[in-house]
Amino acid sequence: MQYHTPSSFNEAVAISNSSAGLIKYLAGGTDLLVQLKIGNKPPDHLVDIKNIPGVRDVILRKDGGYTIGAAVSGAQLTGHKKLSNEWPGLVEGMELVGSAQIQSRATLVGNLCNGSPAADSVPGMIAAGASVSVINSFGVKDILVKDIPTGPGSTSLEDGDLVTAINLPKRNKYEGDAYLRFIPRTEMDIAVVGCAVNLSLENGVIAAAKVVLGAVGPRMIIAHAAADCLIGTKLGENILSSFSSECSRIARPISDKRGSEEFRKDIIGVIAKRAATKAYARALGNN
Amino acid sequence: MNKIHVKTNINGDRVEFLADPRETLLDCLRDHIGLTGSKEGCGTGDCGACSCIFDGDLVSSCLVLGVEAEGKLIETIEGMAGEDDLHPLQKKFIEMAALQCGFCTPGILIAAKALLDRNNNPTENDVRYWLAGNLCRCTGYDKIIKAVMATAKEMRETA
Amino acid sequence: MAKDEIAREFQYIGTRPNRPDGFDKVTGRAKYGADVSAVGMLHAAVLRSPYAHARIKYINCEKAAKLSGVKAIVTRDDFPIVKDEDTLKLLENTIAGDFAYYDGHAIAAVAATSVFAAKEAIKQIEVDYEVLPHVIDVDEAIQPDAPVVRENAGDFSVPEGSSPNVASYIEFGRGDISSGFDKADLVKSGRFKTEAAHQGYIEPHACMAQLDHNGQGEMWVCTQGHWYIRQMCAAVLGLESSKLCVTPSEIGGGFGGKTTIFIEPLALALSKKTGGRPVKIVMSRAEVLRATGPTASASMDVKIGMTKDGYITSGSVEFRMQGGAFGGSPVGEALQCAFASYNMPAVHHIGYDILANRPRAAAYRAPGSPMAAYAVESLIDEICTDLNLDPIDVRLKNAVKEGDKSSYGPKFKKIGLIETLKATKDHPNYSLSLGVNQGRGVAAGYWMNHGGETSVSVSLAEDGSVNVTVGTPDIGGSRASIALMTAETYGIPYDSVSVNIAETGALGFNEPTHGSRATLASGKAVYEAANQTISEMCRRVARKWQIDPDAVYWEKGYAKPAGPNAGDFSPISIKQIASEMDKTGGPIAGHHEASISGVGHSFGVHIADVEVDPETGRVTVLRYLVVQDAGRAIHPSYVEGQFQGGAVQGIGWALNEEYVYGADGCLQNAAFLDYRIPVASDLPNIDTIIVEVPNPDHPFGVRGVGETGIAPPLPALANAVTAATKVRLRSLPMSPAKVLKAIKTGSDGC
Amino acid sequence: MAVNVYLWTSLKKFTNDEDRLSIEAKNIGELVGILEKDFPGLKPFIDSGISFAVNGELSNPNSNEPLPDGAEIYLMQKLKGG
Repeated sequence: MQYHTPSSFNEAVAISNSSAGLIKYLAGGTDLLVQLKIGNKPPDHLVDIKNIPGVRDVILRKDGGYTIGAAVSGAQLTGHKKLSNEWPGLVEGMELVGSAQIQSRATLVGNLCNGSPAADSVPGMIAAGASVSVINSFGVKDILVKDIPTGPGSTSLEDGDLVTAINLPKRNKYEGDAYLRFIPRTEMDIAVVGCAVNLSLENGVIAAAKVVLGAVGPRMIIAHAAADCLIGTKLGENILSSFSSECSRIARPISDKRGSEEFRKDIIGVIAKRAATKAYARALGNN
Repeated sequence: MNKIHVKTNINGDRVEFLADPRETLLDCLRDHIGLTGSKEGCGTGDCGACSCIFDGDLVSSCLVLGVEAEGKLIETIEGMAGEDDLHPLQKKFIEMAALQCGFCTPGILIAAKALLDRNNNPTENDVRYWLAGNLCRCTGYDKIIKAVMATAKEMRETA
Repeated sequence: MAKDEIAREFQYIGTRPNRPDGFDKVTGRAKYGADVSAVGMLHAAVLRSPYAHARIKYINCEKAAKLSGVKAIVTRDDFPIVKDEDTLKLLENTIAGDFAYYDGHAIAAVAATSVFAAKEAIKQIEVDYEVLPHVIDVDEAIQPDAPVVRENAGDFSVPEGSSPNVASYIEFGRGDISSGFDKADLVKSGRFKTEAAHQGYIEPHACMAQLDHNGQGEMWVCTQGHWYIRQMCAAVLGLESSKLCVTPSEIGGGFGGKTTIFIEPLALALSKKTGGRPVKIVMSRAEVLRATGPTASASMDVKIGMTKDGYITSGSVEFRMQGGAFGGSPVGEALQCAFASYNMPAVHHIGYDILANRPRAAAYRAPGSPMAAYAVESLIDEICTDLNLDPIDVRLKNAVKEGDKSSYGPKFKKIGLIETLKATKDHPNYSLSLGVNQGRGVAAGYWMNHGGETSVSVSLAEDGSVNVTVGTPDIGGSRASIALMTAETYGIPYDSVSVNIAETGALGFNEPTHGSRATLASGKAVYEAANQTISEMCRRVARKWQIDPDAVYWEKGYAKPAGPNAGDFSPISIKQIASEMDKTGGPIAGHHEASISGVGHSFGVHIADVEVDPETGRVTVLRYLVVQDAGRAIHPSYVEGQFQGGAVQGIGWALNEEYVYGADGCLQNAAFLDYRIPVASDLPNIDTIIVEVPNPDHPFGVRGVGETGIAPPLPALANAVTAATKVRLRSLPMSPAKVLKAIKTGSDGC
Repeated sequence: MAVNVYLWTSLKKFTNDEDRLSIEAKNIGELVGILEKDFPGLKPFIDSGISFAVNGELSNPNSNEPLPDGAEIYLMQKLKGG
């Protein structure tokens, strides 16, 4: 394994182009190093992008949205007061990844590129309508986060693609998001199910809703039909109940060591209901 | 595998070592520098026994590569005590019997110090969640949490 | 002597001084198993079976041997042929012979110049496996069509016609159980199941070993008992014990799991093959979970009869426990603990030790007792609920006391169950009101404790300070408790005592720090050894004063004349005696060797308050109280620590810890990520009450305290969850999925 | 000097269905010898490691401590601790 520390994205892409064998980019490393530890074959070339200027910056763009550098850690996001106020659901999704130790290193981009259907930060990014900036030898491109995961451990990114940043749209008044997951302990587990909800209100009525379910399918599920249950409502008890059932119906979980299909289908509805309630309260409060 | 010459700073000392790029920072601390106070309980970031401060951030040193240490400031358990005296957390852990086997203790002390450096007035819940990444199998955490809370109080009072 | 000592006021015992090894352990200086290296040291890795059960047709190491840096490879062929059955089981578990019996079973080991080279080499070893049918579940293992784990594995105790997977059988009891059940107003029965749980020590097994061609060797190892390691390594390698010097490192937790061998003989065999180079083996966490011993899984039938005013009339149990591929589940211990808290006119026990394709069970804190407590205390709780009786009152009515025959036969001496129950009832936690979805559970637990083979020495330094040398590794503060007892015996300051844990050559055989024995047994032996030196000091002073040795007595660090008749002499301090010892007869030292008896049984009672999320089945522990009889708390902080640690291990076992096997018989959760031991944020404070009913057979009244605390949490939490949800789960762990299903369907989880 | 020896139930098949024996023995060592001689079926159990509880106190099989008259002796499986 050869270790590289490029000082620009172009240099990183050039290294990747000129090197033979398996190439991996290193930001937080909290998934990659675990893979190495459990005996997976190390990459031939490891390209550490943390020396590239700007990769650890959170930038408030002129259009009111955010650009979050590829190596921005979870702890940095949590520490960013304005971002946390505007996108609490997205931030709390990232914050749920691992321990305080992991938070110092783990990144949104890493969590996304790892391709796990149970990744805690990804439902929130999809619900937010986030995109990623990608650079490769052909140039730069923008891809919606929702289009990145393709299945367990796989993404639509191609060899040589390097994600440089996450882009969040502008946050408006009376919008709010939330992410909740279910784990057996209080910390340190992988989500058994997870759900992000992002709502826009008009006069207290839900005008737009995005609902993304995690860990209940081979990739994140965008639950359009469940979101439709919420639109035009103020989230009463009956609405939540039908929303909850709809989420359970949409979920396509498998049974594995972390939970059975039956259990996941049961509790995704519960978690979704609670996430919607939280997102709604936040949207109301965001005036 | 070609080794890489890494120049870094550990507990205030300039340190150089040759690292196989596959080696973790934990491997390098223990095997190349001889600092065995950081422990490997899992190697996968689940137990916190290898906790170190890496450029001001609390990390699991098993999830950092040794070669990433180039030019960084690293603090380990071996650097926690002052020249004349233990750190207040170290003293309080001994006084309040917050360790049994002692294997998780270095990691917990480093993590607790990182917390108190940020927040000198944490709630018990803050401490319990901050230390959730540090497994202890002996104590049931009770005395650890109490020792951290007592140290925070004492440090606030003497500050 | 003993009883007078118990009655007296103590100067040091019962205080909470800083532990002697505290400084080393908070500064990172303490050396654990993986913390040493040696010049020329090689690193080893172990190849493990990827199958739950397979015939090993051949192993080809040629490719691996040719790799750069590889210095030695060992397989079973490198070990001697062993006849003795127990030794053979140890060896088979250390390294597979013709069969791999479980996922993770060691097949070969490689020593190389780096960890990377060793790991690469084990990938290059070619093994031809013929995969065989496997069995994992304890009840399935005794079905008529179950795969046979090992042929002819049953011992002489197994009744004819039993399943070939029954390794041993035991039955005992007394009284007429059926007429006992006839006298009951309510008889209930139920089947309860528990999953295997791992000790979960944070320090993986590690050792560094060196062995030359003459069979002379040494080893540094994290273990609870280095004489056990020496004995077992010598047996499986055909070495002479005394030629192997085993030094214990500091130990990062054991809980019973570090009382046997795993990697140690491999390191020695590899070293021998390299001409005696030191070889270090450090297990990964995955190896620890796959290949070291968890405790048994259990399936248990219980039947109990009670009168409507709360007296138990009869009880019977049949326990089936799976202890891995070589047997050795703690079913006998479980049976002894099952009804030990109760004075019952009729009781009957049956136990089966059952084989399955799982790692060989090792001891885990009060082996067997937690499962037994889960089954019996859960059923008692059900009966209390049905009869509308207070669970502590019922236990008080039936509690054993001094002179009662235990459920397994022998009479109890002075014990403290009644005092423990009363203290529990008086604690405010028992009467706090609970909210919606909340429930309270109470349960008792027992461990008989163990004394065991013990050898210690004590020596006086020239300045009057004292060195104590013991053979029980300090796993949770025993240096402090032993120093306190030594200080008390001499009447010298705690800080003047140093406690050293010696290697195997320095003392006679010592059993490990197990069975709750370190403070109890080493303490008792140190008391004896210290008194030898006190007698010697009195003799020397008597000679100086030219009076009879009997006319000199020892008090608080001084030799004094026994009374006016002895003469008018100024007391002489230990310091002065020590400073003159070179002129009065040479070194002053004492030693004591014994199989320690008089262990004093320890009972505990716990109260758990929980809240259950009715929509997800998640259980949150709101409050937790441990009450236990310590006999005498030498260092109360570390006694509390034992109570709290045991309770939290029990909480983990009850709620989320379990071995998850795939259909292929392979362990799926071999990491702390998915083998879910409790984290700090899962728990409330663990409140404790130390009850002190001194053990009359210990000079300071000590009872072992380490183990009992893990037994009550399983039933206490089960009873609390039932109180919160009104449904009874009969299988552990009470993971959210199981609890939710029980709430929704009334299923008992079995 | 008769002592009362209590056996666990599954040993009864080797002792003519008796789970309580009255035996003349001065110490445990002698008792073991008598048990092995009179009831050969017990030998493998004794050889595999067994404890003797004498009036509630564990004793080892080779002990030559004198047994009190009428002592209550339970044969017990050898225990392991954690």
